[in-house]
Amino acid sequence: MQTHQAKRVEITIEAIMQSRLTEALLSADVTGFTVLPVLGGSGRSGAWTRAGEIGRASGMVQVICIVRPEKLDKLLDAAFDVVERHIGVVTIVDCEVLRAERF
Amino acid sequence: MQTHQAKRVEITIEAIMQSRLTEALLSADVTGFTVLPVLGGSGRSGAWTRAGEIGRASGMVQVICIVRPEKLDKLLDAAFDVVERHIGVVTIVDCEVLRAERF
Amino acid sequence: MQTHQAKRVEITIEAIMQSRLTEALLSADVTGFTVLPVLGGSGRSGAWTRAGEIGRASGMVQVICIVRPEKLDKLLDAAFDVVERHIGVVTIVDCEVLRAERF
Amino acid sequence: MEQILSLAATNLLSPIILSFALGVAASLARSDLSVPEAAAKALSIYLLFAIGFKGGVSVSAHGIDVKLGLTLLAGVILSAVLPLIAFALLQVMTRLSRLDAAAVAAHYGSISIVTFVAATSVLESSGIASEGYMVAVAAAMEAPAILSALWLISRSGNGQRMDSTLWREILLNGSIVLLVGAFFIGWATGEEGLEEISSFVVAPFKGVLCLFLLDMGLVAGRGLRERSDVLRPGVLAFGLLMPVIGSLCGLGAGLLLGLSSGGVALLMVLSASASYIAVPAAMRVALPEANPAIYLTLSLGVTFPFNLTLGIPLYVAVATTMTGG
Amino acid sequence: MEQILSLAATNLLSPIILSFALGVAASLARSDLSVPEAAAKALSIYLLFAIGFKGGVSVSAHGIDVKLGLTLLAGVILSAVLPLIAFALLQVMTRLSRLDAAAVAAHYGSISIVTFVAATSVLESSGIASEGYMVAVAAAMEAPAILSALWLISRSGNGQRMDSTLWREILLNGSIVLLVGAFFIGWATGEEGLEEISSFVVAPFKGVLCLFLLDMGLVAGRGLRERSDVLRPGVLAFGLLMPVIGSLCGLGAGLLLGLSSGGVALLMVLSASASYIAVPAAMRVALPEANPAIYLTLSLGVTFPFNLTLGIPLYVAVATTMTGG
Amino acid sequence: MEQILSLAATNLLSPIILSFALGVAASLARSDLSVPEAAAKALSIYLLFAIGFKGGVSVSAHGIDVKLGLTLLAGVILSAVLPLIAFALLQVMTRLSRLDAAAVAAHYGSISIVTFVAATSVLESSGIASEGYMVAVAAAMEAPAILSALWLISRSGNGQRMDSTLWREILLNGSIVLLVGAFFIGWATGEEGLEEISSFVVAPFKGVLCLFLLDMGLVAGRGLRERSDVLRPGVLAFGLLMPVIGSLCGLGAGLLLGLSSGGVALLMVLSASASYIAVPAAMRVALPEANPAIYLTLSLGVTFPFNLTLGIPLYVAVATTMTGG
Ligand SMILES: Nc1ncnc2c1ncn2[C@@H]1O[C@H](COP(=O)(O)O)[C@@H](O)[C@H]1O
Ligand SMILES: Nc1ncnc2c1ncn2[C@@H]1O[C@H](COP(=O)(O)O)[C@@H](O)[C@H]1O
Ligand SMILES: Nc1ncnc2c1ncn2[C@@H]1O[C@H](COP(=O)(O)O)[C@@H](O)[C@H]1O
Ligand code: NA
Ligand code: NA
Ligand code: NA
Repeated sequence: MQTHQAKRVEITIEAIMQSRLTEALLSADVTGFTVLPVLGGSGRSGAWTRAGEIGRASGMVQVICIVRPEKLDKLLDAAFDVVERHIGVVTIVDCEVLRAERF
Repeated sequence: MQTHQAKRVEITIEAIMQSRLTEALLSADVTGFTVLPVLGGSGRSGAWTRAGEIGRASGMVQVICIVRPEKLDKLLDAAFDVVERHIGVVTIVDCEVLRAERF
Repeated sequence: MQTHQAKRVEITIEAIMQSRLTEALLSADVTGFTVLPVLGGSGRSGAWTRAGEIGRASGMVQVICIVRPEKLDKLLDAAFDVVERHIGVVTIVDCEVLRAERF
Repeated sequence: MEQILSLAATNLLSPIILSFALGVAASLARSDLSVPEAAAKALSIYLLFAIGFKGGVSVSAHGIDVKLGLTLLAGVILSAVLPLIAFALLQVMTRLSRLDAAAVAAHYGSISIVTFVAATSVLESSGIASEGYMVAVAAAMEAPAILSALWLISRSGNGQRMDSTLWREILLNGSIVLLVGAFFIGWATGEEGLEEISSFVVAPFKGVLCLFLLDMGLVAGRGLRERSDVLRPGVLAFGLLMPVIGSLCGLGAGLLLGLSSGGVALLMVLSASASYIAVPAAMRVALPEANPAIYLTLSLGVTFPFNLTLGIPLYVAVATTMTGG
Repeated sequence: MEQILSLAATNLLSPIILSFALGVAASLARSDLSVPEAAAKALSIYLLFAIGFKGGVSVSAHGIDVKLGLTLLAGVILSAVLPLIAFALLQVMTRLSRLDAAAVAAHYGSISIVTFVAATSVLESSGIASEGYMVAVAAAMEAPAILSALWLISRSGNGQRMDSTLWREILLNGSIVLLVGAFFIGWATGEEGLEEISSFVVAPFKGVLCLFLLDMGLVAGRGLRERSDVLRPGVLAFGLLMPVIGSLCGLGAGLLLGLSSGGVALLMVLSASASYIAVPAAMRVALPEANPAIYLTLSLGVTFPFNLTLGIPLYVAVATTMTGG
Repeated sequence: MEQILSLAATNLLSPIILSFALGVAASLARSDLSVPEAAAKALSIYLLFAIGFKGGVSVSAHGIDVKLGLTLLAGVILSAVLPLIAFALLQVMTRLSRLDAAAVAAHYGSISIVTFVAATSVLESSGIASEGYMVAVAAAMEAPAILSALWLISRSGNGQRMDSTLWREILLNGSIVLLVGAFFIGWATGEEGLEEISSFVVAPFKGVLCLFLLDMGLVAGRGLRERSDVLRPGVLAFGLLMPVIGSLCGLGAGLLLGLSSGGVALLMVLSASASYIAVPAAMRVALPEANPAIYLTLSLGVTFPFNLTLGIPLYVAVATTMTGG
């Protein structure tokens, strides 16, 4: 089956920042993304779990964007603006996709 | 630690199609997969979130299959049959696995 | 944007083993990880879904660790100790990260 | 007329309708108010169980009516025929493609159980009795419309996938099984069973309905905010006209069957209401190319609120007038 | 005998049992009906809180019985000894490996709190009183069986991991803590506290139990559908025989202790019931090589339905007969 | 004094407080007891809806008080001014950075709706009436404190991001919209509406509150277990002193306004309580560099339990004494 090169960017970020991140993505012409729930985690700012929270302040989500390689830099710039002052992690992986016309 | 080459295929698809996809996978001899919940997303058919849905029609899930490289083509053929007419995204990443006898 | 090489390790494991896994990770100096919920799956020990369970015995989670390449072996040794006798899958992917000072 | 207006006014000022309005308003104002998915599903399980159970108890109290079978049959026929009317109307009133029109038509043949529940609670407040087996009729009306719509499409040469898995999914979908199952439990345990659990299925019912409608309002409002561009004038007009036409078909059938005034009102409500759970799911599988924004916005954003606010009091008033109740 | 049959018939036709049956039937028919995980957990939190609280209130009303300590001790002993009997029986009746047999045995020494809850509701309907502290006995019987099973395995040279973390997890598992905590809250606040919250913990109790058993039925049915191949004749027979043997042990202990007829019945129910939450979790950690399909299917798919439908009325009838109640 | 002690004792032994204590104890003992996120959110939706609705019904019964507007204004002023006092106090009592101090200060100007709910239930048990519109005052006091805190920070030259999105999120956050919406629904439907749904919003209210406080206890206990290192003596002392100071400001305002004794008590409670939902969320966006461990532990782990156990009876006693009620 024919596949195409792409980049898979996964951004783990506070739920409260999600809408700001996706707006930044849209303004960088990244219109496709998928959001996964996160149950808990640990990092420099300590450990947390969804069961230990009241309200939405500290829960996190994972935003996944698959983009053509040439769009990557613009995406990272946009994402960095949002995560810069906040906790969160950004990883980039090389991947292949089916149906490349969608990206 | 000894690791082995494998392919990690992630298929984002409508929840209502999940059982059809996993049946297609089984018929392609792919017996191992993991299903993750999806909170929301955006694509050519617009944006959606789980909080904005009634019923199960438009929610999505992410199905992850780790397979030996030689099984990849058969898997993609099977998956493509199901996603073809539906919305959804398929990515393939090279990975290494522990305990290769399991795949 | 400047990125750095890292390894992305994803461990799918029974929920009941999660705290044992993260403790093993901590003891291997891996202090950063993210836990995703898992809806269901299939493997050598059969298929299961979260909707078909009572209690917490057989649900699974996915633990994601991003580490510098030089820390990988220690991480895998620690993780292997925990998953050895249990069901579960470990994959390793090459990735790039922003803000490498965090890892 | 006066009766209609007063019923409509009482209806509009009930906590139930106002909760729905609150949800719509909150969504339109882009508040982040939301009911967790699991909680919304739990509320719907409660409502289905309670309404089915009470229907069954009522049948056990009044005995089976000879009309039960005929009414079920009438429901199936209504569900199968209404999509044909809807399809024809859509062809005339809108520029939707045949595919989209067929998908929309399927929704209007099928039913909305929450509209039905809201109507029973209006009947109850007004002290109007109805046949307990109407919940079984509601269940019977869910699926036939889907078949009609797929037939419409296959006629025009479009392919679609209707496999046995999909049939099982439609006929044994959770809502139908729960509704019918609870109906039989109520029937089997009767008044005695009701006494055991009435402080669960009767007392808090309306309050639970309020919270459920709050959630429905949030979802409907969100749909209107994000997808209202699909509501071209013709499409919008269809969403308001079709329930009225449906209700008239229900009225005819109900009068022919000689149902009680409450029963006629409920058959009107069922015919007037449009599905937004079972049918959309079936359409995603069988007609994935049809645009969900159209059928969801019409059914949930236009017809549901119309029925809830104006439709139900109208149908009840007409039914009581025509049956001389 | 007549009494048993009539009690069994009433029991079988209660909304509670029929809800369980509906769940099983829906699962076997492969309906997609399901109760969200969060909702099922919320229901179980409600049931544990309510049953613990009411037990505590009853103790506060009747004062502490001198038998409380002895009954707790008896519960612990029963929980520790029943796995030995179960293990011996499994060796004789089935071809399970020692590991699987020990894992199954642990389940039958421990208890099912929902079976207990269902039994209290049968006692209540029949107007049979019982000691309020039986909920504390239920909590005490959860863990000892696990120790016995691990001892059985260690004797046969098999390694297993029993660390202090696991001990804490077992002894402080959420169900035990909530049950015992609510018991003390009920004890401390007494009748006055009950009055404050009785329209929450008493009135809707049976209805909530219906929905919870609907979910249990769905899960049990699913297990039966997918894993019934593990139910070889010998294994199946064990799942039906062991609760009866357990109940007889409970009967003996209850009579020796001089409990009320309700108390004897509940001790029989506890001894007869098998765990499907706490023990499976412990087994996954301590004996990961044991096959969960066997112990889950037996406990949830065979013994639980048996106790719920036939066992409870049988135990209640025997207990009232033997205590002359 | 005696009255305070007796009220405190009754309060401490109510199922509500004991449920909170159970949650804290379970967390500290590292039990895995937990309430699913969706269930906790559903419980809070219920509580907000019920308390708002009942407030509205009470306003519809007693007519609008001329004091409504003034009390709302007083609430806004209190919310805006209390952070300044808190900030000054933190500068004196602790070594927190200006950023952390401002973030903490914002929490103490804003309010905790659960503390308010618990206080209304104490008033009710004691038969003390209060103004129904106090729920509207509660809603009005949520946001102004955030503005004050951001002003404090901007003065010290620190940048922060306060965009229009954040304003909408704060002013239209789900809790405020639901509380105010339910208030208007109650107002519009009045006693009649209350009758329709009172077995939902009134009868089980205290029981639901028990389960909600169980969850709050679990979360608070977990915070204390994991983050108590931030509670240096000065910080801890602030968490106990500030609510008392806040309550005195509320007392002054309430007496000036001439509120009923219940109204004064509730204004004291609102002023004394600290936010742990709306304000933390706003702080994460606007002041991400401030340490959440400090403000969450203080607000949820120190001030909330203090108000729940000792604060409320104290404020009620003082309010009744001072108003001669
Ligand atoms: N090395 C890592 N691997 C995976 N997830 C991480 C890692 N570091 C941080 N995270 C996630 O990012 C969140 C915030 O991290 P931090 O900003 O380091 O406190 C954590 O709670 C984790 O969910
Ligand atoms: N570029 C992308 N990256 C990640 N997820 C995507 C992307 N495009 C689409 N998706 C996911 O697939 C769903 C359907 O996409 P579409 O078929 O383009 O409407 C979206 O709601 C997203 O969850
Ligand atoms: N090849 C695979 N790809 C993805 N997930 C897998 C695979 N094999 C197993 N899993 C996951 O690991 C769980 C246990 O697998 P197993 O130990 O093979 O029974 C399954 O339920 C899946 O969630
Ligand atoms: Na219809
Ligand atoms: Na037992
Ligand atoms: Na305050």
